[in-house]
Amino acid sequence: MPNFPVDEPLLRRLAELMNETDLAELELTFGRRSVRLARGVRPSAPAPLDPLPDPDPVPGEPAAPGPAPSSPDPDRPEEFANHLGAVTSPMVGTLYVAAAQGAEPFIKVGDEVGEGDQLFIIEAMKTMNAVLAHRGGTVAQIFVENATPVEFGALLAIIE
Amino acid sequence: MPNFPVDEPLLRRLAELMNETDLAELELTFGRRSVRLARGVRPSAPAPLDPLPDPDPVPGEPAAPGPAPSSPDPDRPEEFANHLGAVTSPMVGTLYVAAAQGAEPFIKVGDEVGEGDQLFIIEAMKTMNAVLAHRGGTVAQIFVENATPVEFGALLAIIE
Amino acid sequence: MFRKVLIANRGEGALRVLRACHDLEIRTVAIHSTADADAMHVRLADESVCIGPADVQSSYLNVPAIITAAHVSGADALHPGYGFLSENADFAQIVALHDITFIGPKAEHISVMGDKVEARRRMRALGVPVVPGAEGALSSLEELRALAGEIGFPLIVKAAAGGGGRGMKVVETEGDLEGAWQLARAEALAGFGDDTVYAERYLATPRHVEFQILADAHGNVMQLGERDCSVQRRHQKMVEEAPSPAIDADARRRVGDTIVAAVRELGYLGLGTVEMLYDDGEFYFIEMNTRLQVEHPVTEMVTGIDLVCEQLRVAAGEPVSFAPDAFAVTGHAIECRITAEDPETLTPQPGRAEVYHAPSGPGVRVDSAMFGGSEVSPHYDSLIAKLIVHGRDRDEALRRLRRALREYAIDGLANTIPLHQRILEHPDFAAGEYDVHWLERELMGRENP
Amino acid sequence: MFRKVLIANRGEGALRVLRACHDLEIRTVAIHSTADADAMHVRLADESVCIGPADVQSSYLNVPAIITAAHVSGADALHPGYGFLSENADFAQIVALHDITFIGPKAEHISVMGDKVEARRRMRALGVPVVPGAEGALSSLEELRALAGEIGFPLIVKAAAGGGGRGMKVVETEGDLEGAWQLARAEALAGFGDDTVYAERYLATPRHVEFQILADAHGNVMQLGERDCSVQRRHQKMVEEAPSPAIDADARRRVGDTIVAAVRELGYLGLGTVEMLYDDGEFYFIEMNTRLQVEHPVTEMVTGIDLVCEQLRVAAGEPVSFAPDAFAVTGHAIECRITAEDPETLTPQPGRAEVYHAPSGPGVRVDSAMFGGSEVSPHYDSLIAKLIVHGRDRDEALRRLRRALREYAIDGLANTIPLHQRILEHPDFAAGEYDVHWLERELMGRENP
Repeated sequence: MPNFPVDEPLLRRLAELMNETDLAELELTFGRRSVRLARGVRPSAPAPLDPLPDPDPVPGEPAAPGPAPSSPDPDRPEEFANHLGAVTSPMVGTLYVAAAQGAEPFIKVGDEVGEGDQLFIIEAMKTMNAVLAHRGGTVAQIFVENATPVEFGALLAIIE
Repeated sequence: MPNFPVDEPLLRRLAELMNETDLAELELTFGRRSVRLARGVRPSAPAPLDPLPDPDPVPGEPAAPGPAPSSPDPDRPEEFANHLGAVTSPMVGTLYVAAAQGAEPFIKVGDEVGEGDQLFIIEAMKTMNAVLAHRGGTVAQIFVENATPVEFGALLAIIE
Repeated sequence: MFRKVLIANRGEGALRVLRACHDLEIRTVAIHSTADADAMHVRLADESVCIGPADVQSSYLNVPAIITAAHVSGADALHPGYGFLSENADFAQIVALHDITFIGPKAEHISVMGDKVEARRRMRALGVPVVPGAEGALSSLEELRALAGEIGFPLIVKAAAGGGGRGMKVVETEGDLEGAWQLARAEALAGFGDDTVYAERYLATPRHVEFQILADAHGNVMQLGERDCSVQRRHQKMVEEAPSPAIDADARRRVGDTIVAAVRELGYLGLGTVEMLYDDGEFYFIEMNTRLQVEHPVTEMVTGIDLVCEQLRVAAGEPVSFAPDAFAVTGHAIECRITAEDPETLTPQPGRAEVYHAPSGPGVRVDSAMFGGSEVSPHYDSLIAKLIVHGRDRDEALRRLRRALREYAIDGLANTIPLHQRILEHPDFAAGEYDVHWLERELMGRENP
Repeated sequence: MFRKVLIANRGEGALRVLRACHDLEIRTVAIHSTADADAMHVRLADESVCIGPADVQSSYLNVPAIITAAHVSGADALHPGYGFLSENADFAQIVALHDITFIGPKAEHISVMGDKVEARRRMRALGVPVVPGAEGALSSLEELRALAGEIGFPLIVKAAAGGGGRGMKVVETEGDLEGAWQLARAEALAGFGDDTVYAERYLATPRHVEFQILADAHGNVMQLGERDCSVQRRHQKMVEEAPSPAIDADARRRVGDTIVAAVRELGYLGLGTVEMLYDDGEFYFIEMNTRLQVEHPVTEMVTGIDLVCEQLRVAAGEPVSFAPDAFAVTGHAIECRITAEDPETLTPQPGRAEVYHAPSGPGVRVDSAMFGGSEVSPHYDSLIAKLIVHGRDRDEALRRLRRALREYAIDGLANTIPLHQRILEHPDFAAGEYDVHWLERELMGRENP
């Protein structure tokens, strides 16, 4: 599997270690992998805890020292997988964006949706399964097209 | 995907070492692995460099926690391998501590030696090879016994 | 031949099927749970589909998800591997209903052989010797008492739907009958949702000897020799070998012919294994497994036949790739199942293999999905690898196996290699003198079940 | 049999010998440089001795250190593996002088066969056909001209002490003779410290076919079939197979009998390989290698004989473990040498294998010292693994090999698997139609040497 193996617990552990030991920077390289973490340096001892470095850095790139990306790249849906507003597929199947061929899609980008609103249909074993919004908000991104297969856990949309 | 093989105890040890010695940055490279640590710089005088802890920890064993070994364990001669005063075997062979059976050993712990003084004999292929002191100082430790085999690179003694 | 096979399994079993498919230039689809996203079977397949979360009910046993994965990937056949859904007749039927070829026997044979009482009845009717006992399920304690009068003690009460030792009770005397009856039924109900039990004569020191069956749709029905799987703990096989050190050419041919005749009469198709107990010169049918067997490699090593490729050929309607009378058993093969378990207590110990180096060299084969840095997950079974050796004779195989066990480097993961080494070093094993209770009696410090 | 063998080698070659020793319950001593302290051959040996720093002159070619290591460890025999000191007659003699058995042929045979001119003379005298050419070293350009008048063009000028393609010049016309003479001698001097050259007829599209010899001290002298090693680049073998797809049973027996008679007459002991060119139905002796050959596993796969175990038996004065007339070649085997080299340019690319998963399954063997996280060091050769497959016929072997190459997972290390895949997919290779120039001509975009 070619994706970047981001180990969030590890990053958290390293960040904690840096706080405990009062390190400002930490950089590790193992062959082609590397990770670099930096904390804001405090001039003296007990300081309030800094925000953790980006706990889920951009896949495909070494962990960025800066803040978490606030404007994610729409071509890289995997960046959103742990986003609070991520809608993921509850099953493997064929996804439909509308109730019938030619009908209006349930949602489009910019729509306001309420918790429990229908977003998609997934067909599996000849049964049609509704995918509902797990929270209300604005549809920020849709990552799937009509009548295409989706895996379990696939990212379908973002509700912000 | 194998995890990033982070040796947390080692990082803690290095961080502690940096704090104790008030280092601002520390960078180590072992082949394709490297680690770099930086601390927020404090307004204090630079301290002398301690000898590094074992810079090439045994793979498969976690690095020992705790501070850098300032009083090395005599049962772990490998801890001294990179000590500046380490006398290592230049060849595989049988080591003798004296010029002849029953004679006085060339050195014993506490002796003062000068650079070029004879410390041991190593027999290989029926030839007798002298092991000489690479620097002057006090014999702090002797790790080998008479008439025993030694490998290339084996730690024989420490001159401090 | 098939164009694309979905492999409804994981781990080394999935890899085994994948290898056969790729040997025959068939494309493969792996399915996996979220926990197996980085597993070797996923990496090596042509395509993969994530079908559910880590727990097996939601993924590897999730029939709708598996069928849907086959559909969305366009697979024209499905191989169930072993374990999971491989002996589920309903699943085989559902697969077929979706116009996907189920690579395995006909659903009716999975169904018949899945019912241990019915299997015994059918095989007996077909002339295969069975352990003296109840012809069918026992409906009352009185029936059990009557049977005990016929066949005597010791006898064993077993769950009809059972397997793996659960729901089995040995009864030594008349006085223990009632307790055993109640306990066996309760365990059967708890374990399999069905309290049907039957009973038969209990053989004290039998060997487990099983025959590999292969039948195609062109009239070829054959047995490819036997495997001796008597080294067991709690009915879990630990070491298997072929040929059995205990039976001779005459006994082998005699029972083999009987089995082939029965399987032919049954109209069986594909791979199957007829498990027998061998005691005091006699064979007794126990059950028939209607799938590829975990220990199939020992048969492959002594015959040179790739059983999974043959299984694919048969399922595609082709004849087997060799003349049934041209195959020969050459040399001797032994397999050790190495698991991530404490070698003393056999409790599973999931974890990560920091360093992993499998043995190799002449006559050594390792079937495994492990690699350095990979994990044995607590969600699934604890098999690390099957280590199989082949030698010109049993002595050469034993030497190679001892060497290979010693050569296995697995750092960071408790495993059963030390137990296998104790088995291999034991003079009884070296002499080939062991029965199904031997391991527990001699090495595990545990009384007979 | 020996009590303890020192293995004077590293990497997969050392592992191969270690496996044979452990199969025969002989203790092993590994030697290693400081760069190899964590290598698998060190880990798996019973004992190990660090003999020097990384560079080979100070470690694996350091004769005093190796002899001393054998002494301090109490080894009673020494196996040189292949490469390093395995064909050094002086080393063999020094080992013997220290009362340690050198596991290899007599020093006199290493010496004779190490001199290519003398080897050719001896074999010709023993009735083995050689390529028409100079009977001995050429002392002047005039001698070369006279020889050219006899054998015609094209001809090839070669270093007597040579090997691996260095010091070899093909001459197409009279006018190129003088330039080739000078260049060949200069390269011979630079490469081997000896400017002695000889010349012979140049065969344009020969195959490299070599015969495996095994002789014991009990009068058994045999050849265990041939290997076709024609897929070469710059005289480095890339793929080897047994049997050769180009020769028939009659040709095989005829030349085999001639070779056995010659080797018997020579009084040769142990393993050896007689390398021949095969062109237009005729065999011509090239050289004899007086050691275990890198590609020996293909012979092991088709004969079921462990060649290294036999080598140990012979060196210990025992007879071979099988009746010379009872062995048979069964099926077909092919080996790919996978190296850490750029698959286009074949320049070495040392590095670390972050993930390493070798193929397995029926008929697949991998000889390698690699594991996940281990390194290919710039100090030593770039061999990652030898992948060997066996099938019931050449087609089955080819399918398994294609599958196994695809299944190999090596992350972080450039390697030659893509080149091997191109070889395997080429219709000429599939048809068995290739000669020693085929690889460079068809796949490497390079003219003949």
